[in-house]
Amino acid sequence: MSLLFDAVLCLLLLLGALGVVATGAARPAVIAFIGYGLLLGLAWVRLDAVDVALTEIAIGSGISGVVLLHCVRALPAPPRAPAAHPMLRPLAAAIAVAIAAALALAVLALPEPAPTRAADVAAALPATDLGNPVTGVLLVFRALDTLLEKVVLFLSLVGVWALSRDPACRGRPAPLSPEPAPAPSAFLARVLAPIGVLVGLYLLWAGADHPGGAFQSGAVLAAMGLLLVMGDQIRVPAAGNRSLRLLMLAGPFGFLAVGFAGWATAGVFLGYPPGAEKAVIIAVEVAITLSIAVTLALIVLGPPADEGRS
Amino acid sequence: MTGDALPPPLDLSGLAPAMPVLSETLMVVAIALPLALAFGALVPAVRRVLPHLLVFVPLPALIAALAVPRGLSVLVAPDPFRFTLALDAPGALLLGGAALLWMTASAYAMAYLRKDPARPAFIVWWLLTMAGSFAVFLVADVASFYLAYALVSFSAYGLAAHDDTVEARRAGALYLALTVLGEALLIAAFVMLASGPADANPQIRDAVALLPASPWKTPILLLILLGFTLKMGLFPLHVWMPLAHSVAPVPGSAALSGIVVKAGVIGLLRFLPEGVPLPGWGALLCGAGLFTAYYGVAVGLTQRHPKRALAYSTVSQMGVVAAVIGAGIMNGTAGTFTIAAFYAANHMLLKGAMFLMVGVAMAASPRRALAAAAVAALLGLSLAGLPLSGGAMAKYAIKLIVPDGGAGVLLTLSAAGSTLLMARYALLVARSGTENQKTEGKEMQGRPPRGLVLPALALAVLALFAPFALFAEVTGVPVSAAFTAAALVKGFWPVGLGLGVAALLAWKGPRVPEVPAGDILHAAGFLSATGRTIMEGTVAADAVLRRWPVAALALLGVAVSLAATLTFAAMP
Amino acid sequence: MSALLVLAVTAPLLGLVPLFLLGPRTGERAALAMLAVNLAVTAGIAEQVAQGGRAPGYFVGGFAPPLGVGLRADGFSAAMMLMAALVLLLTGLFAMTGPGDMTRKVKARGSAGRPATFFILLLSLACALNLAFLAQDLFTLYVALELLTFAAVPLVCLEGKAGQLSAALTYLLFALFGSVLYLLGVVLVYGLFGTLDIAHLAGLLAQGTGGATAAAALALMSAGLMAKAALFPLHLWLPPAHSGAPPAASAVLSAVVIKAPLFLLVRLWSDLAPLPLTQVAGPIFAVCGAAAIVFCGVVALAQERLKLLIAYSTAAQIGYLCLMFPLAASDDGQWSALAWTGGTLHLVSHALSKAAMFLAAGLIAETMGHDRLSGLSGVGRLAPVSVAAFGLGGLSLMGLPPSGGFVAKVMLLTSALQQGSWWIATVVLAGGLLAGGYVLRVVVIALQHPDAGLPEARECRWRALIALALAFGAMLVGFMPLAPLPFLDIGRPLSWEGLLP
Amino acid sequence: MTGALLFGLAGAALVGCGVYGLLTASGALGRILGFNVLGGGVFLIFGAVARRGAAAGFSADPVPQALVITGIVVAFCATALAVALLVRLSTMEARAAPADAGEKET
Amino acid sequence: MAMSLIADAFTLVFVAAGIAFFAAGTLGLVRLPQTLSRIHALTKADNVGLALVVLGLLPQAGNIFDAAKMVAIWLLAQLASGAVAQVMAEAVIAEARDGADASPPEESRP
Repeated sequence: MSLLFDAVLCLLLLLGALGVVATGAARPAVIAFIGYGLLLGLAWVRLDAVDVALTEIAIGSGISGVVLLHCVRALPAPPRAPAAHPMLRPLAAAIAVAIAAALALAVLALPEPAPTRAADVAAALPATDLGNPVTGVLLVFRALDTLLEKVVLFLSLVGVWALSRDPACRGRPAPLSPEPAPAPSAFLARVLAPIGVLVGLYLLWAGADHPGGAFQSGAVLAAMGLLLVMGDQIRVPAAGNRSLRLLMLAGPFGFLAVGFAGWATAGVFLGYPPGAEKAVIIAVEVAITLSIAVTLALIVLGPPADEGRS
Repeated sequence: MTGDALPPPLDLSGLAPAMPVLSETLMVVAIALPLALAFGALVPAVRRVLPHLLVFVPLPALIAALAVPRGLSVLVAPDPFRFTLALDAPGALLLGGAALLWMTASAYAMAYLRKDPARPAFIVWWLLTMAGSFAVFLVADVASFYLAYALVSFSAYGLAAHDDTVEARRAGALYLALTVLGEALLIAAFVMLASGPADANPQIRDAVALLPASPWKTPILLLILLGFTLKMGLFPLHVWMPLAHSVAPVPGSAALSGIVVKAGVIGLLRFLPEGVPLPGWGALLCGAGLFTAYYGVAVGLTQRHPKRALAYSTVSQMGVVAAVIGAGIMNGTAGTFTIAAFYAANHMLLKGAMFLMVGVAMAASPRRALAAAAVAALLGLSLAGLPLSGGAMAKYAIKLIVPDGGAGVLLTLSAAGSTLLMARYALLVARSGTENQKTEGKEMQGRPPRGLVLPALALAVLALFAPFALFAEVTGVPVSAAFTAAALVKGFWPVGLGLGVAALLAWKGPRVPEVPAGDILHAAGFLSATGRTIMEGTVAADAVLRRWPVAALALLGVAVSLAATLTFAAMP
Repeated sequence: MSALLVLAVTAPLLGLVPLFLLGPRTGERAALAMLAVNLAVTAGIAEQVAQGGRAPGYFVGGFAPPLGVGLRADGFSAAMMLMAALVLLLTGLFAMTGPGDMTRKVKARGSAGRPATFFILLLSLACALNLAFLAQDLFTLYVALELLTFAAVPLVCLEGKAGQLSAALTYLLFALFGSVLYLLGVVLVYGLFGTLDIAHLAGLLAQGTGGATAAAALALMSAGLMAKAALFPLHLWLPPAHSGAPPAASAVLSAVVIKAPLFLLVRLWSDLAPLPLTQVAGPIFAVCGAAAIVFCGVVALAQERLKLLIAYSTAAQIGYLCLMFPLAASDDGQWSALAWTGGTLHLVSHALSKAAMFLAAGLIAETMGHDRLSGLSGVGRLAPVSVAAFGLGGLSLMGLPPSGGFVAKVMLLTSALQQGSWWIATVVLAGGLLAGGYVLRVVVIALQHPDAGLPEARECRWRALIALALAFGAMLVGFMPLAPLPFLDIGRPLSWEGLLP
Repeated sequence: MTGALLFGLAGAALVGCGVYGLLTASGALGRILGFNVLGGGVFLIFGAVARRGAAAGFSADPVPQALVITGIVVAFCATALAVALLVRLSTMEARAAPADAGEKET
Repeated sequence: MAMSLIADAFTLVFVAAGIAFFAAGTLGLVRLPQTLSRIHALTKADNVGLALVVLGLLPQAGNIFDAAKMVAIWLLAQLASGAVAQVMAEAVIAEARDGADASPPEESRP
């Protein structure tokens, strides 16, 4: 029975993806993409990867959707694109089908006693007294990847800010929508924001033992921030605002500080003090969540507008 | 007959105890002095005093050529680089000749370019070419030879393209293109050569000794011949020489035609095995040399400008040198290289003097130009081998190498040809005095400045009499042997024949149209056309390749083809 | 367990905090200090590798691979890190706002605040490069590649001109396409072997398991890396990106940024893949490399703008390294070691000379106000030191002594001829010819008499001297002996010997 | 045919769609969407691999899941940067070409 | 045993009803001509459908917290769809008004 549900879900996923790829116009493609993202979240739940499902829906289709819709609104009517070579579409379709078929064969040919690291994780997890193995891998076993991934997030914001014509990157980004927010969205912002923040903090706290964690709560908090901005409840924060920048640096450099502290306590970089692992991990997670929330929100808000211009 | 263990002509045995250290430092200073001054030119103070110093810079090289015992070598840099210098007979002859030409041409250049604003730049290129030329004659290991050869070739561009006219830029570009081609050919040959002996940067002598046994003997010899004959200007690789020599200022073309061309000669002398008969290659080189000798004369006769006539004369004379070397290595006769170097040195001095005389004539009134033409004629005849002149000594010496068979006859006949060309050159020099005497704008009505005349005459005297001093030492035969009645007659008939034909042609010869410089280059115009179409095609293909869909398809194509090949390979 | 490896990755990041919080001037000085520290750390690592004679390793967080992530510095990566650190430091000094700069019109063009962003990106580049050279885990290498792309793309469009933005967008999208293919390869490898640590994978692959899927994974990863290294025919983004970027940025992009994917390609095919597979894949890379050398060389000859000419020259010179694959993978030890050393020396000397040429081109363009070749005649008078730096850098590209390029070219030629692959030898020579063509074309134009009147601007002398220093660095590499370098063989073949129980 | 394998095949199909999108998209936005679909497909295959590796009490291998989370965040950063570039480029082109808005936009 | 039977029957009935409402909502979305009526159909039918499904699943929920979470989900869905419906409606009306007085509405993007 569940296989049937999976089959239908896969079919819907495929249709969604084709919808995204095949439509020429930008807006329907983005809307199809958001729908496809939600279906993808469902697929992750079916694959027993609830953390990933949360991340996919919150970041993969949620905030990405906002960014893409913002882009569609900013793009002028696309000029008559020069007609692509007539042979391009059939050739591309042929290559796409060939690659998909080859990959399918490869997936089918994966070795039967599937090689896995689950046993190693199970062996090493109790030492960190974390319940959720994914958080364990993210913050303890492969902590270097997560640390550098935070730097990637930080860099992409620096990249977005570098695009502003205001050289000092101190100004305030342009508001998301030029006209004032309609009343219902202001109402929604006022009502939903506190609940959302609560849900975000819950996700953060539950992350140690159950699905959840820094990324997902950061995304939810960022969404709530954006909702407040779009509902004109709070002003768009200026790029030069000192506390904002400190929050942004808290994630990557807080984690780095803990990593260096690991030398003193656990004798190895990014090692956690034996006995107090959980406390330190939670502290790191809080720092990461704050910086993710701020960075994601600022990325969506875009580069600071020029000083003179509104 | 001759060999390396030759007593140096200038016997400084009096300084016996300091002898090895002195001669080693002499060799190093010969190269280091011009190089240091070239970089010193960056400092304005040095730049001001340089013009007066220029004459004395080649002095250490001259003394080294005369005093340093043959076969002495000095290690300049420690082992991994092994920058070694060594002096042998051919090297010494060419080094001495070059030093003399550099000294006189330097004095001449300073007077010739007195009012030229770009003189400091010319001086820097002049010093770099000088350093490169001394280095190329002295250096003994493969990598350093390549460095010296590159230095002399690329800095000679500065001399050629000094006047910066449109034609000079075109000639300079062609010169650079062919030089880079030559470098590529030679690096391939040197890499194959150097992989013979064990260590990475072997001595040239050891590498060449292993050449006959090396698996790549044919490609090495082919590349070496191509690379060095390109510099010597053998047909069909000579196209750049008439262009470059005619656009360069007079002292520049004297240096180019006299010394830079000899880098190709010393290259052949260093990198061809001596004493090992190479019949096939010898015949090829000799044939090409002879053909070039006649071809140079034929095209030279049609030229209207004395410098271009001299350029073709150099092409022809280098053909003769190549023929001598070819004949020598055909049956591996000993002493070939020293005599070939002797002939080349003689040509160096004579050709340098003749170019300087052209400058003097162009700066003189018609009456004085005739006097200059007389000296030029004398130099020309000496080059052609007129008995009792220095050139005759050289012609006699090469007769010792080339037997009296077919090649010998052709060689002597070429002397007649070059007499004809020299007569034509003298006629052009005489005429050149008249037309552009006004354009020079010299205020002293028609009297060429002393700064030009003195060095030219000094070089002319040297060119005429130096071979006598060196003949005995080079060939081991006493000078008097060349003065026997039979030798005199044998030397005279080609020159006489040449003069007779010249007189006949001058009297009622046909009006032959002038062949443009770089003759077959214009026939090869289609080469540049195809080159341009290839370039446009590539740029268009690049534009297509850089479109997004094409690049994305290319990326997937690469991934798929790589996966396919690896899967078939991985399949047991 | 050498702590220096961790410092190499994390030290540059520490420079970001002052840059981001404090003003641009103090931030700039802190960044330069951090780049100097980075150079010191990489020199320490190189010295440690040389003394110890074996490759120092480090398990981050104390967890040994395959669960944790390991860092390891063998001779090859130590050499590359040293080169990258040197070029980044000198380029940083070049981009510093010098004493007379505030008044110059360059600063006035609204890039006063820009240097802070430039130095943030430069430090992130240093971190990404060191991670790419040290990491032994395929996914950590993916993160390093992404960090590299995210630091490089804003560098291209720092001045915000429309041309630069579209170049940056194309660069970002094509690099992302490449990194997704790389990630697909990593996924298949994990599906097959359950581990991402290169040493373990090498062991498993050597046993011949995996078959077609392993081949497909290696192919996908290689294709991704070739896309990010702009190897022919995937070079669509390189010319506009490298020529459009500001001088210091294009120097760093051309000299070191594209070297990381190339380095990973070499590591993939020398440490990870078994020898028989490498010997099959080697010729394909060699063909792409040869096509790059000839095709991009000819297109470089035809360029009308100086920076585009140098950018195409970069696209061509990348091909040289790919020629090394079949030569270094052959069985006879001596000649493959020579090809290996030749390839590395070419990487190092190309980095130094290309950085010098781009910095010099930047100064020339700034002095003359444009970089159209037709209008640059006689620039040698205005910017003599820049033209000298460009010429010396060009010397190394042409492969004339006494430059690093010459030593590399001789080594590649010797190895190619000894192993009988004549076509690689001819391509190396053709590359030298083409390089000679486009370098001499620029030098000749610069040394001619000026056709039109020259502007009265002068070159910024202390920046030109930095470019000259880089060019001299490329020449110094030329004094390496013409023999295989033992330093580069330390730590090969790859294994965690001694560190792993 | 277990559930994991089914989603693996779906992942392969999504990779195919992503490739088709990247090849045929005319504008940069289409390519960004294609890149995201392609990334989603790759992660889905990784999820299927994780699900197959269920052992030692976990219903799926946690290591690939952690990598996928990092991958999704990196993919988002890429999309955000690409969109910011695209928006800035289009506003500049719109501002640069108001004069000839009438005739065909060059 | 009887309790679970009744609970299952209860769930079956209510979930089926819920799905019927969802089907109606989707049918409305597809068939109705203008955007406004489509929004109307969607918000009304889907909310009731969701309420019925949540109600039907309450007995299946393990403990009280899960049940509370499902009800919270329903409440959030109500809040969100209500607010969003209003915003979209205002946007559609504003677009129609601008379209009417400025110039014939250029084909509004779907």
